[in-house]
Amino acid sequence: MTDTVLSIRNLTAFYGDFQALFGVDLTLRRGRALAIIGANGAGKSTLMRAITGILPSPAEAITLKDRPIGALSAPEVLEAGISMVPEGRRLFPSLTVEENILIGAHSRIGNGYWTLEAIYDLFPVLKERRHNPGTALSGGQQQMVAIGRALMSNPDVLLCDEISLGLAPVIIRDIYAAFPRIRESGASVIVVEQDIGQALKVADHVFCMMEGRITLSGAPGDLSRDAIHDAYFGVSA
Amino acid sequence: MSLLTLDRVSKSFGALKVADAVSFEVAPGEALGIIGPNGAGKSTLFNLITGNIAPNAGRILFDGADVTRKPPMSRVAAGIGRSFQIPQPFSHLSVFENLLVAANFGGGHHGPHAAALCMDILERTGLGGVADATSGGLSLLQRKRLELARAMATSPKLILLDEIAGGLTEAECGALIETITSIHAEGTAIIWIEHVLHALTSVVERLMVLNFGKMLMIGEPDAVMASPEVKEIYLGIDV
Amino acid sequence: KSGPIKIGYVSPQTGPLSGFAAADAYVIETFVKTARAQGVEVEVIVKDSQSNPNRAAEVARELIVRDEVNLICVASTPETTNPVCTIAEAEEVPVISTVAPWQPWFIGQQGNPADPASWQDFDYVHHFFWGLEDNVQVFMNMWDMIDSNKSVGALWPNDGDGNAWASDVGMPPALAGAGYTLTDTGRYQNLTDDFSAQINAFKQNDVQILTGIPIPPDFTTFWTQAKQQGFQPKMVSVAKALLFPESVAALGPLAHNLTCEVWWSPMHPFTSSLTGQSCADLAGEFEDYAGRQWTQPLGFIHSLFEVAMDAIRRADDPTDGDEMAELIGTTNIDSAVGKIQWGRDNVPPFAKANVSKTPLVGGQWRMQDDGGFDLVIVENGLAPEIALTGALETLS
Amino acid sequence: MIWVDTIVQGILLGGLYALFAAGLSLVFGIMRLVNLAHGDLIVLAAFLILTVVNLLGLSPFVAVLIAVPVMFAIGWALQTYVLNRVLGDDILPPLLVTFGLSVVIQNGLLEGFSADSQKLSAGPIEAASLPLGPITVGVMPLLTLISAVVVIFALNRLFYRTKLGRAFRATSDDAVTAGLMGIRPRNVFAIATGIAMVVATIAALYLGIRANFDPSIGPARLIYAFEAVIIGGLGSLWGTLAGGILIGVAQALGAAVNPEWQILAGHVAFVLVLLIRPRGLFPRAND
Amino acid sequence: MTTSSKITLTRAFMALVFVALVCVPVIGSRAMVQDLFMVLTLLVLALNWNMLAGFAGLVSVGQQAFVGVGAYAMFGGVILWGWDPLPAILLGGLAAMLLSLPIAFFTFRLNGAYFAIGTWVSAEIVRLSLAQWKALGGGTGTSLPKGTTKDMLGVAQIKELLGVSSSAASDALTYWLALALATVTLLAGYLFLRSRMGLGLQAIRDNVEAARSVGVDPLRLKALVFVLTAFGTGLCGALLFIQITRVSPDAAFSVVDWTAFVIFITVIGGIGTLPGPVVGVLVFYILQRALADYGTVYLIVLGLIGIVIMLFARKGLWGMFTEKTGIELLPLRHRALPRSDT
Ligand SMILES: Nc1ncnc2c1ncn2[C@@H]1O[C@H](COP(=O)(O)OP(=O)(O)OP(=O)(O)O)[C@@H](O)[C@H]1O
Ligand SMILES: Nc1ncnc2c1ncn2[C@@H]1O[C@H](COP(=O)(O)OP(=O)(O)OP(=O)(O)O)[C@@H](O)[C@H]1O
Ligand SMILES: [Mg+2]
Ligand SMILES: [Mg+2]
Repeated sequence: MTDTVLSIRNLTAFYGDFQALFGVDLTLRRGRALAIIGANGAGKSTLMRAITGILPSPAEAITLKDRPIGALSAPEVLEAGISMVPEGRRLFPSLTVEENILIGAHSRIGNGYWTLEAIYDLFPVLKERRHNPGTALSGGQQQMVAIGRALMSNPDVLLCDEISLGLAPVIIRDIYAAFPRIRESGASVIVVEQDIGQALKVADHVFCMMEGRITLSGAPGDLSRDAIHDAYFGVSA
Repeated sequence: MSLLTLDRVSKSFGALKVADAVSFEVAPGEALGIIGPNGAGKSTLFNLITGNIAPNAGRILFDGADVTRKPPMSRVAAGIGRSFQIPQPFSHLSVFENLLVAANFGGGHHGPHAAALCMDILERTGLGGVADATSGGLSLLQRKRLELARAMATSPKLILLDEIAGGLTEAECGALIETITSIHAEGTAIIWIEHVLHALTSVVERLMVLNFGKMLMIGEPDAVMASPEVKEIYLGIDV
Repeated sequence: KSGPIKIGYVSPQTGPLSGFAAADAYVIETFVKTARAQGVEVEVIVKDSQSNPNRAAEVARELIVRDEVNLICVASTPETTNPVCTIAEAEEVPVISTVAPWQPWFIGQQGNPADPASWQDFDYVHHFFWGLEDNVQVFMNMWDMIDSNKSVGALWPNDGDGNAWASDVGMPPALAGAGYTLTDTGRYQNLTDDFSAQINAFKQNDVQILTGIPIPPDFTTFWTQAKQQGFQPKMVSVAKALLFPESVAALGPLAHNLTCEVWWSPMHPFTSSLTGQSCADLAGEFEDYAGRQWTQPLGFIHSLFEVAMDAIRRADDPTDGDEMAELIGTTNIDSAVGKIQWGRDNVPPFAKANVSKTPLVGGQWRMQDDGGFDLVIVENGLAPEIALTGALETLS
Repeated sequence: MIWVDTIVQGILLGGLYALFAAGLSLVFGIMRLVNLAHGDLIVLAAFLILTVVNLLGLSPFVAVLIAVPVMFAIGWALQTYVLNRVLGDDILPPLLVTFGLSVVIQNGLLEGFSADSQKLSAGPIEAASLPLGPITVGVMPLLTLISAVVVIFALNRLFYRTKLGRAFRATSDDAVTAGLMGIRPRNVFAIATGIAMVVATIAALYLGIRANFDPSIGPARLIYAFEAVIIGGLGSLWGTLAGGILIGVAQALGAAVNPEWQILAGHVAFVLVLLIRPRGLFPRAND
Repeated sequence: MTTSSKITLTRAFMALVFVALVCVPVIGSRAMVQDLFMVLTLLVLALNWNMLAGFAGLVSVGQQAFVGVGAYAMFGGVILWGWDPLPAILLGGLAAMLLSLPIAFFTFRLNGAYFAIGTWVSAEIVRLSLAQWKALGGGTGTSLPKGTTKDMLGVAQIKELLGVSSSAASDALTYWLALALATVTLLAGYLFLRSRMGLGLQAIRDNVEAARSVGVDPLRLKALVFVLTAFGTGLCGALLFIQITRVSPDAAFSVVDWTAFVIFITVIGGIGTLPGPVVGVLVFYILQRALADYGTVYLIVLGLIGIVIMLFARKGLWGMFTEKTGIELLPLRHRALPRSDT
């Protein structure tokens, strides 16, 4: 079990009275990429929020390298080694591009593989725009900033929530082109995608969610389009 | 004469163009479906029509009047009802009260008549059993039904539905289609954004495809669905 | 005589005006002790107006309705005396009032202050203190002693005191009569942060004498700004702001040789009708008791109870409000603040039934070598019986 | 010449208001917290300086160095133990808590120091002045304005040039996402309030030297500070300075016409600016 | 016990309390009448502020503007135009309502905390302006002419009826007016919140965007509440100052007396609950009685209680009570109709 980085057991999550996750189980192994797919409102982002500590979860439900982290707050989870590219990018409008990237290393620099220079190397276009406000960039460039920002803490686990949302196919291709290097740096990755084709391309393993539950999982090659469709909508087309 | 007319309506958020000179018309009593990839600007289009956000350019006409600069309240009064993609119930009010607000203010109904109307809608949308429950505690499915019911309670001439069929079982989906069909049959015009295509195509008469804020095409559902372009950009299937 | 007599006492013991009430505890304690020793059972119910007129009205009602007091003594500023007197008059309860110039007290309680024809006198409330005309006279006497161009600048705020000073019963007519020219820029609000407008006007009109009745923080602001902006009058005579040693000390060296009105001091040659103490003894005993310097209200608050005691002694039934009110009106005693007698002719006819005037002199603050301040009496034109303790000096 | 003098005096007065407002602006900009107790905290700081002056016989300019860390600690503790608990979408709890705090501080000071007027004595410099062409300008008011500019400049440096400032801005933009970066919003807020109290202490120094103070004068000063912050635009520190100066000049001009209108003129200027620009002169783009 | 019998019981209880209160001047002492007058007027102010801040989300710290203008208009009516105080009270209410229009026009452009400051500044402007009204004494203020309250409409009749002094009769009259005002304010508040307007307000409180999308106009609704509460507050201010008999800008526009206390009352009792102000005013009264002689300590205690309530029990004492017991005295709920089918 030593190569298990992140393990989730029977995770539940609530927004007030409203239960959004019903007992999710999931295991991520070192150096792997895992994709989570599902329809709108399936609970994918909620799962990400629970992992990163934005939403409270039971202490033992989430373990990172055998350490229970369910009860930790968001900053503590980051320091433990999980960072996230949040849904909708969420750059800080008052910060420049460079500051947005630098703030990723505010309280953790991990093994130091990713530095400002390394990020500029990965996404050269950002270097030209580094003094612009983060929000003045195109959607794709903003997404690069968000990824760079998350990498700056050199996490063990990188969570990406719908990073292709609203981006043109060519840009999506550019962004996903960075993934091999990210995995090379030692980070394991979880990507959340609605774009099934994209998800199947990058991941070693796919989980499908519906209404707060995992309804299907397996290696991309083993999953038929129909099975995915069923898991997605709960009905056969 | 058309009920709703959009005339080269544009909207950007900073550098991001989410509506790019969109023009189309909806006839009274017509049902129009909208599809498009995530982030294409579908919900934004609804916000423009309802007045929750103001366009940067273009005109919106409803029922013969220019409503481009009108606030949402007066558009509701004129007959535009909507549901939100992410349900936004008045969470401290009961389900019944949620509808009552809409009937009182948006529909202009009062007294026992308003209450009776709300009860009727609750029955039709399958929420009769939870009428007195606090809406904050509803399940996702019930919240989506509440969105539909609340929009109906404003007695709209045009009702805007944003992804209300996502995540339903086959039976639930069938019931929903039945409700929407009945609304349609009463002469209410419908614009429906939906990813569950079979549900959508069983109701709408025309289908519109949106991509990067631009209207890609509009027409017969079957014809639209058959287009290879749609297959590629929307379904993500290489053809 | 019948059982314990209940006296209500109202003053601003907390809040911005609390400086006036510093001697309250001492005075009341000695009064009750002395009265008892003289065989009169009194009970004093003390209420705090919190420096708030609304609260003063409320506690007056409480004293009358709940505690059913036979007599009310009230002291210190129109903000406290007026609400209490207005209510007591309506409720027909006798009041002895002091420490507020009589014009804001009397005229301020009239429904229409602007229309003298409508003024009415009172049946139950009596006030003793000096009037604006006395203060004006004392100040002008001091100014007459120095060599100046007779150009006076005024700092009168838009509050009870300022409006009274600026009115027709206040300083302007007196100044005109005595050949002084006045620069009055208008009624500013209390707690103003900048007095450049006034300073500019004063400089422009070559003002050599400054007067006014500002609150202490405003005078500090004004006076430092005046120094900074090069306004150098020969004489500064301000009322209210320089009353208490604390506010003078707060000014530091800038307060040297400022002049003010003096209503009472240990140097006054009077004796208490209650305890037989001289003013110096009274002040000395207070300083021992409280561990702080004497203040001017001490004498007057003491005298409130002198008047009360005198009326009680004379009354058949001190609990009969009507009788007490009438008896107070016929008071004639030599008190620690001088003669107190209503109905004298040194007050205009409309007010003389309710107002008795006490003497007023002029003083100047002198900085001592140790940095402390002494109040020196430099003018006694209205009350020659009060001896001078120094000669007037001009600033700079 | 009178008009030039009036405007110059108004600008100097504006410096005082800006100094009152700078701490408020910082806290307002970072956590949308309206601190109704800010005026009373300034008065508290003034009493603290006074106590140090009296106990150790120091000049107020030295005593302030001792008061600064104490006030920082008070601000830090206040935020950590009280204010952090009430921050949120609902503006009512923080308003009411700081309102309660204002009443508590004011009356606590009354209990402790009585209502007597106090003043900090800075010696001869208080009355000193500089001739500037045709007008004379007080040294202390000039120092106040310069301090306001320096404080605002320093806060701006801190805000835009340091790691801490980056964290301030990020937290203010989006506290949840800042948490994902390892920033602890509550800590950031506590430090911000601490710094605001440091600025309040500097304001207290000048307030105490300029005029008498007593426990009850906080709110009267606070209202001008709020006006400066709001006119300047949420979170804009230079805007706050501009706002303070605008109020100061409006008051001076009003007074020059008639002292009755002095304070009214400041308030009216505030209303007029907001009628024309409801979000202030220099609003941040994303509010 | 069924819901309807519970409601009948509470209604009967409230009617009983009301009747008892009406009888106070007849059977109680004058002290009691005056104390209750204070309690009732503070209650009126608190009910109005609660409606604003608790239900309409308009956190005003400038309510003293309406108290003060009500008082000044009443004094103007009596002193300058020779009106009887009773119609002059009405004038006070109307003047406050009139004043609320420009204040709303200005402050409604500001959101959230800005709004609070805006109302405060507005009140200051009104205070400073009225301090220039020389006919009513300017900054000095003025008193009601001697005897005004004794000659008030109705005092003579009450005097005869109860066989008391004219001061006691005028106390009784103002007390009954305060009782009527408090009762009407409470009832009107209840009916308003039960009406479609109240429903709209609650919808706005939950979600403004959604409320607009079902046709609720937040601005109009809030403006309506603002103007109506200004009317109530102005009436109350006029009534209060008949009893105080003396008006000055600082007293009439006292932020501590007419807004701070009122805020504490509402917060302690339970902001955003209908019975909250009633509970709060009783607690406030008891505290004031118990601590009045300690001067500032009383204010410190009040401030601390307010802070503690906001930190640990946002819905105040009444909120805590309903949470523990589930009892709702004045339910605002709209029940669904019984289902007709099956
Ligand atoms: N802040 C919130 N408060 C209440 N409910 C929420 C909140 N955020 C999300 N939800 C609800 O939780 C459910 C799961 O939402 P989540 O955002 O996790 O879905 P998702 O799978 O990420 O969908 P999408 O593809 O739209 O991003 C949805 O029903 C949503 O309405
Ligand atoms: N208020 C806003 N400010 C900035 N950007 C916005 C705002 N609202 C929407 N967007 C952006 O506009 C784009 C279009 O959003 P919209 O919600 O209209 O998409 P959609 O077609 O409804 O997508 P989906 O199918 O996921 O619901 C997205 O990129 C979104 O991030
Ligand atoms: Mg999501
Ligand atoms: Mg959408």
